[in-house]
Amino acid sequence: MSEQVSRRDFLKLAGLGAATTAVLTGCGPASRYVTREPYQQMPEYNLVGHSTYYATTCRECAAACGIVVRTYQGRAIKVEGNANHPLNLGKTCARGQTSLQGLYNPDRVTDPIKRSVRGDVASETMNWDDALQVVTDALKNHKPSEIAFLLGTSADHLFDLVTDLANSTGVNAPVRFGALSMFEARATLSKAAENLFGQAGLPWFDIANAQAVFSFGANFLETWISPVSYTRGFSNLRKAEGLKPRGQFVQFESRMSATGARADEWVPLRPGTEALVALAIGKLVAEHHGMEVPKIFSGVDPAEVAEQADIELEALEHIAKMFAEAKSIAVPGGAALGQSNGLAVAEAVLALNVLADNIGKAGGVYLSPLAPTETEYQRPASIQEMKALIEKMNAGEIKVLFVHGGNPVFELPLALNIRGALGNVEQVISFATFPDETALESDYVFPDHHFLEGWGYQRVATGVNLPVLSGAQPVVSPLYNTRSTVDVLLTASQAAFGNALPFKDEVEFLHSKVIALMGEAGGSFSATDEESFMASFQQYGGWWKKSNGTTSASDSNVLDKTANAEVAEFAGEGEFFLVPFVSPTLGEAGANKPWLQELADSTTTVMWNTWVEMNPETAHHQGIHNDDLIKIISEAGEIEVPVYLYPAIRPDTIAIPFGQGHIAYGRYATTTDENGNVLQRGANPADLLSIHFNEAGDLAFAGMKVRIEKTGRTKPLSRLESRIGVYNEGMEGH
Amino acid sequence: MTATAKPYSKSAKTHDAHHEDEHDMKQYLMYDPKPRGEMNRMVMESMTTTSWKFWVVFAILGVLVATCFVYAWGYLIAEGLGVAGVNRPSYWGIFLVNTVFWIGISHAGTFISAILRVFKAEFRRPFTRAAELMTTFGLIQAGASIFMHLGRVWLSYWLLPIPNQRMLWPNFHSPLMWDLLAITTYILSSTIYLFMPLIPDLAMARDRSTGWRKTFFKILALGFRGTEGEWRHLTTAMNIFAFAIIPVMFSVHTIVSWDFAMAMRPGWSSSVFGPYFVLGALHSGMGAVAIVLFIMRLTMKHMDYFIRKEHFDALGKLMLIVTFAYTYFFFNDYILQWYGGDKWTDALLHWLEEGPMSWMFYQLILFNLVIPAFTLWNKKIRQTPWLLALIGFIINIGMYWERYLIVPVMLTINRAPFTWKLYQPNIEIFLTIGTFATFLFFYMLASRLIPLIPVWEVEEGQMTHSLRKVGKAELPTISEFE
Amino acid sequence: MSDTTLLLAVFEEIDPAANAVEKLHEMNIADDDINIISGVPIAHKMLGRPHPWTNVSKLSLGGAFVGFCVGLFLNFGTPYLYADTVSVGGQYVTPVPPGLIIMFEMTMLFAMLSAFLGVLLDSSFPNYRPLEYVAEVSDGKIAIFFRCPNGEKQKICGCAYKTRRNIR
Amino acid sequence: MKIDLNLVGAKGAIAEAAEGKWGMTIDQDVCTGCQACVAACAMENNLSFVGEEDAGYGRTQHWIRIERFWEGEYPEIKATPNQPMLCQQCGHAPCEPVCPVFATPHSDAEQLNLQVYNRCVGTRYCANNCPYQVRSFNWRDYHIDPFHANMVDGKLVFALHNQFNPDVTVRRRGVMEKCTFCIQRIHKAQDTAKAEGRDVFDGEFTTACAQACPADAITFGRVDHHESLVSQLSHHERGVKHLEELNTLPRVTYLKGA
Repeated sequence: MSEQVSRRDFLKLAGLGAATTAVLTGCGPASRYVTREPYQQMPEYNLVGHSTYYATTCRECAAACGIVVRTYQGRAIKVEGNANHPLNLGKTCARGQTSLQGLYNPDRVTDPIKRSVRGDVASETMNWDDALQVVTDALKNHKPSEIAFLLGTSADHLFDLVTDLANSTGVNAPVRFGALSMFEARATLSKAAENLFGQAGLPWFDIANAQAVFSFGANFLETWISPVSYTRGFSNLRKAEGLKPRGQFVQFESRMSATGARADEWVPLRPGTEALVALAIGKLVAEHHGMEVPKIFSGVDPAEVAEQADIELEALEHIAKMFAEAKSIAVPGGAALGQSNGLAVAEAVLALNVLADNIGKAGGVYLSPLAPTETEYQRPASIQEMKALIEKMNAGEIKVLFVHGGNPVFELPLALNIRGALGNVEQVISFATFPDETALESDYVFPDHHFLEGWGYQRVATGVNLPVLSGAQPVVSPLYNTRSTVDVLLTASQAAFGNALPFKDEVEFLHSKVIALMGEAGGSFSATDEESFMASFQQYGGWWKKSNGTTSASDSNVLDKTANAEVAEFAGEGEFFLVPFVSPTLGEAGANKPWLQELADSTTTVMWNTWVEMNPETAHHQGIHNDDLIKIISEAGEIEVPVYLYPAIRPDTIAIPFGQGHIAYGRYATTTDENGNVLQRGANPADLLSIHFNEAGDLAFAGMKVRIEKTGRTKPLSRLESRIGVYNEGMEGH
Repeated sequence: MTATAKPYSKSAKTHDAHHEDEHDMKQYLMYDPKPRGEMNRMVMESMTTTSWKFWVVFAILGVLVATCFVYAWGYLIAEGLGVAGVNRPSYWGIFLVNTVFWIGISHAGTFISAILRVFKAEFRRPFTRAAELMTTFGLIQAGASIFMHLGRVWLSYWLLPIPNQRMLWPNFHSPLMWDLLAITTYILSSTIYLFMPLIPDLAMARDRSTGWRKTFFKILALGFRGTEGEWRHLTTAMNIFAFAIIPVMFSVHTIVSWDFAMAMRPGWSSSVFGPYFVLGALHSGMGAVAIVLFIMRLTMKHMDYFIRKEHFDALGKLMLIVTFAYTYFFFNDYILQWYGGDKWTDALLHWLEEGPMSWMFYQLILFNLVIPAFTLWNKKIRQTPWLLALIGFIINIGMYWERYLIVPVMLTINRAPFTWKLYQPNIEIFLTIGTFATFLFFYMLASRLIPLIPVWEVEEGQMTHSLRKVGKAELPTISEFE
Repeated sequence: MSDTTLLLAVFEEIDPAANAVEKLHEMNIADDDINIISGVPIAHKMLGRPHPWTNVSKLSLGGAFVGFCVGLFLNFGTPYLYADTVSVGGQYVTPVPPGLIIMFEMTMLFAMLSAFLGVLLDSSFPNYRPLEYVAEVSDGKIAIFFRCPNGEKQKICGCAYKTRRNIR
Repeated sequence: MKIDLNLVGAKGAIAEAAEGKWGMTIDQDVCTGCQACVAACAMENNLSFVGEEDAGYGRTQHWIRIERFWEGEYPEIKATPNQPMLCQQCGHAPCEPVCPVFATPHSDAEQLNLQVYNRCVGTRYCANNCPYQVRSFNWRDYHIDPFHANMVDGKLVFALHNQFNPDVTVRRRGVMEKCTFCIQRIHKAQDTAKAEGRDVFDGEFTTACAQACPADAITFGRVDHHESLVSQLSHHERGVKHLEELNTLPRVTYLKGA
């Protein structure tokens, strides 16, 4: 332990050097970019001109990929995948790569600040002693039941700390939320697994070893649950090796996602019919095998389903034949679950896997193993649970709200009006690293370190059939006057509640949690003393079991259940189904990383903005052209978005990516007019979402119908692609 | 001189009146001689008589030069090419359009003075200087446009054929390097070629002016007197230049075309580009000469004596010939691309004919081929100065469109259709206005500072003319002194 | 020089000037002592004068040769001035076809530059010292300067049509 | 100096050994278009982002871009396989001879197209002549735009500059740039191997894009070592060179089809 603390100290020293010498000089040659590090401030084992690599865990989403950060003279230079890490095997996604632009983002909150008027950008800087006093007072002067914590989906060690705090002092148990978990409908998936297999948790789909993948809306190559791991699985699915043929991939969805774009068969079914289609396929497969149609599939008529789903019966039969003849796996996810019958969809699709007899088998569905230190799968809150929290806030039952890791003001549907609910909370304290919308609505912002500056661990919820606890450590010393939220809470809670959490600091807390694994057998490394164990934990970037830790589910009765064979209900009036989806490049919180903004969207190649995808035929009938700004009106709200004529979307559907539409969150997430006023960049489809839930309590975000209005204005979208070369614009005769 | 020939020299006036049609005579400068002293006076007056209108135009141009040329260029250098409209794939934009355009304009001067000199075309005499001035000033604009185009213009000396600090020489594989050498050769030789025939006229002006003008002319005249030796050296050198500058002229525009034709691109990679560009240059250059002559005649004193219908007529004929030749090469280039059937060239033709810039393509055909071909055959039109200038103007618009189509519009189409983007000019518009303003500014300045009519050449021409009686008619004959 | 006088005769027309030159020849005044100044290039034959000598062509030819060598050096010499040659696009280090262009341009440039240099050298330009000259020549008149022994001045003047003044 | 007559010639170019040294294969069948390679390249090579307006106008500084087209009409529409397009490091690079100042010569040692930033004067001829259109030009001083800076004690502080890779030059306005096959990594690996008295072994290092690619679509290595993975993949029956008919001898092999 002392070893790590001392290293942290000299990292701090190095960081001081970085902060003081990073000031750039005026004009001159290119060498002006090189800032130098004084030799005497280098860590003792650093060699000038040589890079040092630190293993840690990416927190850009909750997947918990292991990364190795190359540092050079006290600066983080490059993120690489941790090749040892079983989840991502050395690979990273674009969001992980650009996490450095979060670390070095010019819009970070550099000091603790106090805001006299919520929502006002103006604030005054505080020192940490006063800040700690504020937190202490907040904990001390309120009843524990009036204190609530709203946490993000990452930083599991903080979640554990607050859970411990809740257990020992009686403050409300922490609520976790992230837009990704909303759009992934994790609660639905977990509930379906519980209903069918008797165990809650995220199933893991071993697509790599399957021969045919049938995905019902799961955007597993983009942001879905663990995209890097699933992309590797997809890659292995596609690679023909020896006797293994190239695997087939069928995607059912109403709007071609980046995942669907890679499918061999892309089936644009009418939204809301996913469950029926899955059941019909089940029935056809059973008939193909000449077996008795299981009860769960017996309630549907494939011909009727084909008509309801707006697809050809032959196509359905063809797909069923594919399913029957190969080692198949069916994956539910994404917009298919975010509908009124989302749970039915998930159950029907999982039942297909039971029919394919692949549960717990290679190329099939596993129940994800519990991560080390975990006793049950702790899923993020569903929107129904968030609504309950907001109602508590509105009722004045919550006097102090601590917010960390998420940006609920931006991410939650506007219809939930969390901004108004915050108004009913006496004191809102944010630990945000960036000045996001939630921090703007807080009385205090006590900035946490960026994750590359802080300690921690992250549990791998799914993505690999091993239990993995991914370790995090600082790769650079903190750049600014920030402080770890764990340390803040430890100090304040000790002042407020005595020795409720008896830890000296964050590192000691981590130690207490991680060291429990030392005795476990089959670990990725072993050590005889605690210090070596902790050192290895940091060095390897975590601890995991070496052998398969999946639990085999019981699937005996699944096929005998009765399925809810109905089309989903859609809320609101209008001619278009609305499909909101998470931007594959930005994710939920990437909008403030300029390079993520400049990455071309995988399907539309749009950069830096929000668009609405519309079928060109529909648009032609409505007299709508590319870049026309249209108003989308739902029963909950309206937004204005420029049009992208997208050839691969149903004519009765429009789709909008989530990720833009910030009014705060830094200069790259917003725009400015010529007078320097901050304006919204793009639009936020969460503003359109009305509050309807599926049976699992997840928001039916894809269960809405909307109408559109032309505004007569245009907003040119920045695309990487050529409209001339890709869509033959201006060359109609060609 | 034959016995039947009557010399048309100064004394001719005193001869018994010929019963020639006076009106017809007025068409021909050579048959309407004035004493040299009178011509000198007229030329000097045209140079020194300046109306307030001139100064108004001059001041406006000066403001344009200061803002659209000097300031805009400074801004471009300070900010980088981002303020221009260039992008991927149109890495080259209007700056190179302007370069090609101005080099094209510059060709007329050389063509008129060198080729017509070699072939002893008499009508050239009064306007060779005006055309040569266009060459020099046009080349200045062309050179400036190249430098505007460079990403790091402050390092442009790295292009010179001298080694850098690390003894690295430039790359002579590069068409741009050939271009640099060719344009350098051309700009130096055409400036000297402008200057050498100017020396006797400068000496004339020196003898007829006072004050700062006298000093100015004295310095520029280099001490020329007109001795037999001086004339001999001068005319020898001028003959050498006349012959040498013709291949240089052809090489320059051919090499300019090779900047494009050497590239591995659809539309550009064409073996006919060399002559096509040369003819295009002459096409726009002739048009520009017509405009300049019209303006000179309109605005400058006594110019209606020197520049007459015969000159417009002859120029019109030349323009007609060039039109046909240009049409031939245009069609040649087009059908080659059209027939080839290459995927990318096909796409390019579709882009030109149906894309957003297709109006330019059709205007090109109308302005460069149709209008001149259907008007210039008419003698009345040719002899009407403002009409000829108008046709010259239309041709120049058409030729500008041609270069615009070749550079940024053709650059849109390449072998990577994912990158096709349309080019939209930005600061280039101002800088284009700036180059035109600078050209006119220089020209107006020159019209006040140097004799725009080569008086000695006109006199030489008049001396060589005579009328020869054939039957009842008297026909003009021409002989050269040499 | 003191025993000679410089005389000037100015003529409006070529024919009288030619006659005057003929008369001077008859008076044994050598061509070298006659200097004719005119406003247009009058061919030597018209006045019965010997062919004037000029170096311009020769200099130009020499310049052309120098230019050719410069072109040769630029294309075929400079790439070998480094220890390692710089290769581009798989082309020869010293390719012939582009070399022809370089050599052509350099030849023409140097030929023309030296022709101009020849004019300057042969005519001693620029030269701002006062020399025998009358401004009328640029009005188209023909001036004949000639040098004669002091004693024959009167005789010549008597023969000449007109005498304006002598210089010096 | 002795003039090697083999270097003087009037006939066509000398064919470089068709294989080259370093090469890459990209399996288009598994590329998901996730943009991780683009982001990794940007982070490794100090690429500048250009902002919304310039990006839409065709001024992005991507050294690698992922191209996709469409086939068919709805509902039988398919996105074509993603085609990551980057500098092909041609053996006969059309970009090389046209540069008047030797700013983009061919490396005989590594058989790569070099881009010498500090020699470049910005004629942009190379970019015009690149059939793959993979060169990007620094239209502005994007990196030192004051928009990215914060005013600290009266000085502009660019926090993002802390992330610059010290092994790669930061380019300023007026300079052409392009993919270098991460030549800084090549040199580092070679230096390490040389210090240890051995050869660089296959897979010892790779380019930033290949390293990040979650689908493992990109493979990099020595194409002239026949036992190397990239060499074997590039001789795969699915291997296709882009615009091969131009005789540019590209070093990137695309694995097409399935």
